[in-house]
Amino acid sequence: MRPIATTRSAMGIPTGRLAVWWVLVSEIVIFGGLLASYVMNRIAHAEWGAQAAHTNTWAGAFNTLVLLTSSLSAVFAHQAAEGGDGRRAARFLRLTVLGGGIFLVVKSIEWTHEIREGFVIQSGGFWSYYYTAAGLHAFHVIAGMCVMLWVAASAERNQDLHRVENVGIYWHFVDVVWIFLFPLLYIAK
Amino acid sequence: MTGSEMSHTTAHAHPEGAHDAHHEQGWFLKYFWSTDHKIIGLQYMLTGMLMALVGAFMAYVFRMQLAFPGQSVPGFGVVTPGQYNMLVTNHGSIMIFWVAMPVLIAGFGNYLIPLMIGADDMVFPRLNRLSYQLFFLSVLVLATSLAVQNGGFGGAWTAYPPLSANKAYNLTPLGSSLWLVAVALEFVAFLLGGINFIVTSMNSRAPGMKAFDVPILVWTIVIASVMFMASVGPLIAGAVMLLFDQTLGTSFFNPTRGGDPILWQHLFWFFGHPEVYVVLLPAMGIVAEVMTVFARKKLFAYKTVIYTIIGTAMLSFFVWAHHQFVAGIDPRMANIFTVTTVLISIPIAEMCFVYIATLYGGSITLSTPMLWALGFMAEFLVGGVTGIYLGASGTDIFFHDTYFVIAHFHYTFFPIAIIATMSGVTFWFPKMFGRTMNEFWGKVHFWGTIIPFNGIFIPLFVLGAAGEHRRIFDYHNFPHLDTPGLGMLRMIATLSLVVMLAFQFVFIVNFLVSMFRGPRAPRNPWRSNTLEWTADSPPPHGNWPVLPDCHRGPYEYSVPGREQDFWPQDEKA
Amino acid sequence: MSAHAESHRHPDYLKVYFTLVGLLVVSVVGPMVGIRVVTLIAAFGVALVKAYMVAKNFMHLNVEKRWIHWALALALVFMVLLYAGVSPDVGRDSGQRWTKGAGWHQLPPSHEKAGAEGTPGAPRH
Amino acid sequence: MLEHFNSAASSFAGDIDQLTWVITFLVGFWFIAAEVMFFWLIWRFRARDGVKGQYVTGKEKHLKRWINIPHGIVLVFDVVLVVAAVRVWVLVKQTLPPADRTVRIMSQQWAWTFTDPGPDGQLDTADDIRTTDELHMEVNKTYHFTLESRDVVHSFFVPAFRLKQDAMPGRTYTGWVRPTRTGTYDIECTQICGVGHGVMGARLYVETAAQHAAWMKEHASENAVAAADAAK
Repeated sequence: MRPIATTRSAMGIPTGRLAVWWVLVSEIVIFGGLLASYVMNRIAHAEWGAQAAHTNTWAGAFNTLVLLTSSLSAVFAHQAAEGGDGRRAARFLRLTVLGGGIFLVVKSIEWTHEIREGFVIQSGGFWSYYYTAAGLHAFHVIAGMCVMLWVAASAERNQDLHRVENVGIYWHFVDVVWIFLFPLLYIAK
Repeated sequence: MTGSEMSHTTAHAHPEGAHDAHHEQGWFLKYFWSTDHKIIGLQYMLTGMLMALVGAFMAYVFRMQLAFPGQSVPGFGVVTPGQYNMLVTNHGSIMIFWVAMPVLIAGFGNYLIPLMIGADDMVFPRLNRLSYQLFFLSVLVLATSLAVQNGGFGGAWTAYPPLSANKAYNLTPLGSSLWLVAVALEFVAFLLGGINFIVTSMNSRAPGMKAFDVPILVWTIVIASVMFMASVGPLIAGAVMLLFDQTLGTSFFNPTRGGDPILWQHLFWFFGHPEVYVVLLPAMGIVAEVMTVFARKKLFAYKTVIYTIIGTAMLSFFVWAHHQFVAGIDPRMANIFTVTTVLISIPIAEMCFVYIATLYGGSITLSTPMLWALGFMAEFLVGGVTGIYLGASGTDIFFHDTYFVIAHFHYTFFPIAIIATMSGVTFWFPKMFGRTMNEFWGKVHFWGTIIPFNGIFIPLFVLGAAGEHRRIFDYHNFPHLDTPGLGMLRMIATLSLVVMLAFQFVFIVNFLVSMFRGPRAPRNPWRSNTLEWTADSPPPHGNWPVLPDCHRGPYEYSVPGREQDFWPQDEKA
Repeated sequence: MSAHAESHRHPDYLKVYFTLVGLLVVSVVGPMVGIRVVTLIAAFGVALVKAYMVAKNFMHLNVEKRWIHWALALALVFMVLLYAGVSPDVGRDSGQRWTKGAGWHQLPPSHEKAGAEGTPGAPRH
Repeated sequence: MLEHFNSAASSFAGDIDQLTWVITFLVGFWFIAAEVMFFWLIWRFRARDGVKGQYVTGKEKHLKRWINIPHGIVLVFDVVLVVAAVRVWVLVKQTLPPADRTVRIMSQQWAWTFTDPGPDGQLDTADDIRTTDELHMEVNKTYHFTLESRDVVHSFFVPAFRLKQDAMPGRTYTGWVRPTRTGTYDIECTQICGVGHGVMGARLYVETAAQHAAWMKEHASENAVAAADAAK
């Protein structure tokens, strides 16, 4: 169903996985640019610490736990796909999507509280970065969930099982970004 | 899955009739919904060339305004200051983002990479189609941005905040946001395309094609894509931040509320400088292909060229702040960036020397593509050496943001986006359309472009040295610049531009007539080595009935002891 | 289709996971001590360790081709470079022959007037 | 080159002009050498009947020399260039000789406001002289200037001084200049700043001590009248 070009592997890495690594290179510099800007601003603005104190560390920590857990189920999906068990892989992928869903729900509750307290994106430098960075991350979570549902649908029919690993790598990256966002936005006060 | 992909797989089993099945699909599906890399490449190329006409028209309007200030410009009318700013802004954005990028990287890259490495298509054909569709969408958004209320964005292609961020300052609330969205969409399109180029070139090379058997053009497009990918990220983040500043009222770049406008400048130029090399490298690649063919010469020191390309690519990430020497950055940083900027002359000079050395011992035919390639070298050298005045911090104090800068970067960008592109178009035209372009009119077009080109930009060097600053719609307010002598120079530049634009119609007519009426082209009209010339002209869907193998490097011309002076890569030893 | 010579080398994912959760607890509890150095190490040092563990075990970088590491590392190096080049201007209040004005250290939100000078939407005179 | 169009009216203008010449000689040498070599090769190795191209890989020592030696020389030229450029940069942008007077330059869409300290030489006193789009300086006095912007990025460019500095909103920049030649010169805003960018010019008057004193006296009386009005 696809060109011969796609099946070649001159570099010794399957085409899909190679592409995911390059996607991650581009993602590193997108998040890198945003976070580098945030960090240099944060260091220069001692007064942002008082603003950061209004964030909910427990919600952030819980979300970290949720994402770590969803990453775990993503590797289980990969393991199942490697064993050729597409149905099992699809189940684990959907579990991962569920994790992403919980993450987003917690995030929206958290944001609702903050907005009610008057901390909106216009409320100053810290909040601008807070909502933008977390929002960009959440956008990646949503994108990952959509792709994962699509991959799960084909994995269930035991098709394109290699995609399970590829989407997993992307998901772990989203997890890693959150691992850095959590201390940057919630802990450093 | 589209029909094209279905028919395509069967094409491999290779009954001849399989290709015919492909032609039965509708005209729309074939040309607008195709996943074939050749169609997508041509889509990119033709869209880019049409945008070049738009950008050229804008240049015509504002040059006319400069030569004859306040008078009605034929075909446009009287230019207001706001329109003038809009025109220069969009001329710059269009020529870089919607002409140089799509034609050089996406156009030639899509068309040639699979053919040059002996593959039947890109590795992700549907991603490729999505890339073009996003690009096309960005064109539509850009066009919309010019048509909305209060007019298009006029804050220069660099879009420095607070001017770009605050509608109270730029007076174009819709235009500036739409412009930014268009640029961001274009970035995403090229990220998708870039991933495709990189992975295809890495993984899908013909059996036997080692890394150092890959044509220089493929190398340059891949390295350019990697550079684009590695540099554009911070600007994508910056574009989101600027968009929020514009529309939501955040304070990323707002100096009155804890932001810093200089952050945008850094994010922009961290991308903006590598971007110069992103478009330069594919141009150098095209020139390498054309020069070796028409000099019947092996490329002088192939590996050195690769290393200088990589060296240039790496170094170009270390020089960005030379665009900001006088922008309010810490003056101590300027010294570091002066050193790195001057250092970049090392790989670039080496690259130019190697290209010139390639001519040594050749048997040079001055066909139209070769004239363009040699024209590129001759003119690009001017752009290269004048860059030193700007990279050296001491003289940049004077030259920054004068017409000297404009002349300098047009001596680099024009050779890149027009001269090298023309070299490529005339060279690969027989492959793309199966017909040959007219040589005589090709040469008329060459001389009719290259002579007025110098007529436009040499006066601008002089104007820059006189202290004429950029983006001014009328110099009446500056007595030292409002002299008859400088006015005459402006007029010479404008008239040269009009002459040059007139000669482009020669190309358009030659292109269209040759496309439908030109003499049929054989498979390998230039007796070239690289794999694309072993496919039919134009190549069918799937490119080859049986994909070729590779047995040697791409530049084995005039090998002693062989009757023919070329040695195709797929020919068995 | 993915060629998996490494499939027999799956690490014990549960062990990795519980280590990660343990580290998460450290990074939440550490800052509660209130010592600046401890906070920084607990927050960012631990984040580095966590990211390393995820990349190594979950993304399987430990068995991936060497040059993939270099490509990812290069992207990170460019970000360090960006930081190094930009922070002397953005990350400081003043430098050689320049200082930032009062707007740089903005007031908390409650002190801000709506439509203050310079905010979008402010009427221009 | 620059002195042909704009008189060198500041103490460092000569240094920048000189640096321009140095660069012109250094890069001009390479430019001419490369172009001559290039066109000579095209002519020398034009296609002729019965003459095949040569097979040269670029690894031959005697040919590689032609690349490597020039390349080494480029490196030497680069060092000269960096040293010369940084020397001028340090002089103009990094040193700060003691000032005789300090003026304040405020930019906004689309005008320049200059504040001269007046007879007492102190800024922010009652005798400050504020002028719009008109800067008066006394020749052979070292001036410090502070540069600010009210709204967007502007750029303060005096071609005759060879001096340019962007005015960033939210920042105050301090620079120096020592006018050395009397006359009237252009001040340009070189950073696009909106619709009125093209009209954002100002005039610079470099005056002798006597002229400058007369100008100051005239404005000091204006100030006195204004102060008296305010008192009423």
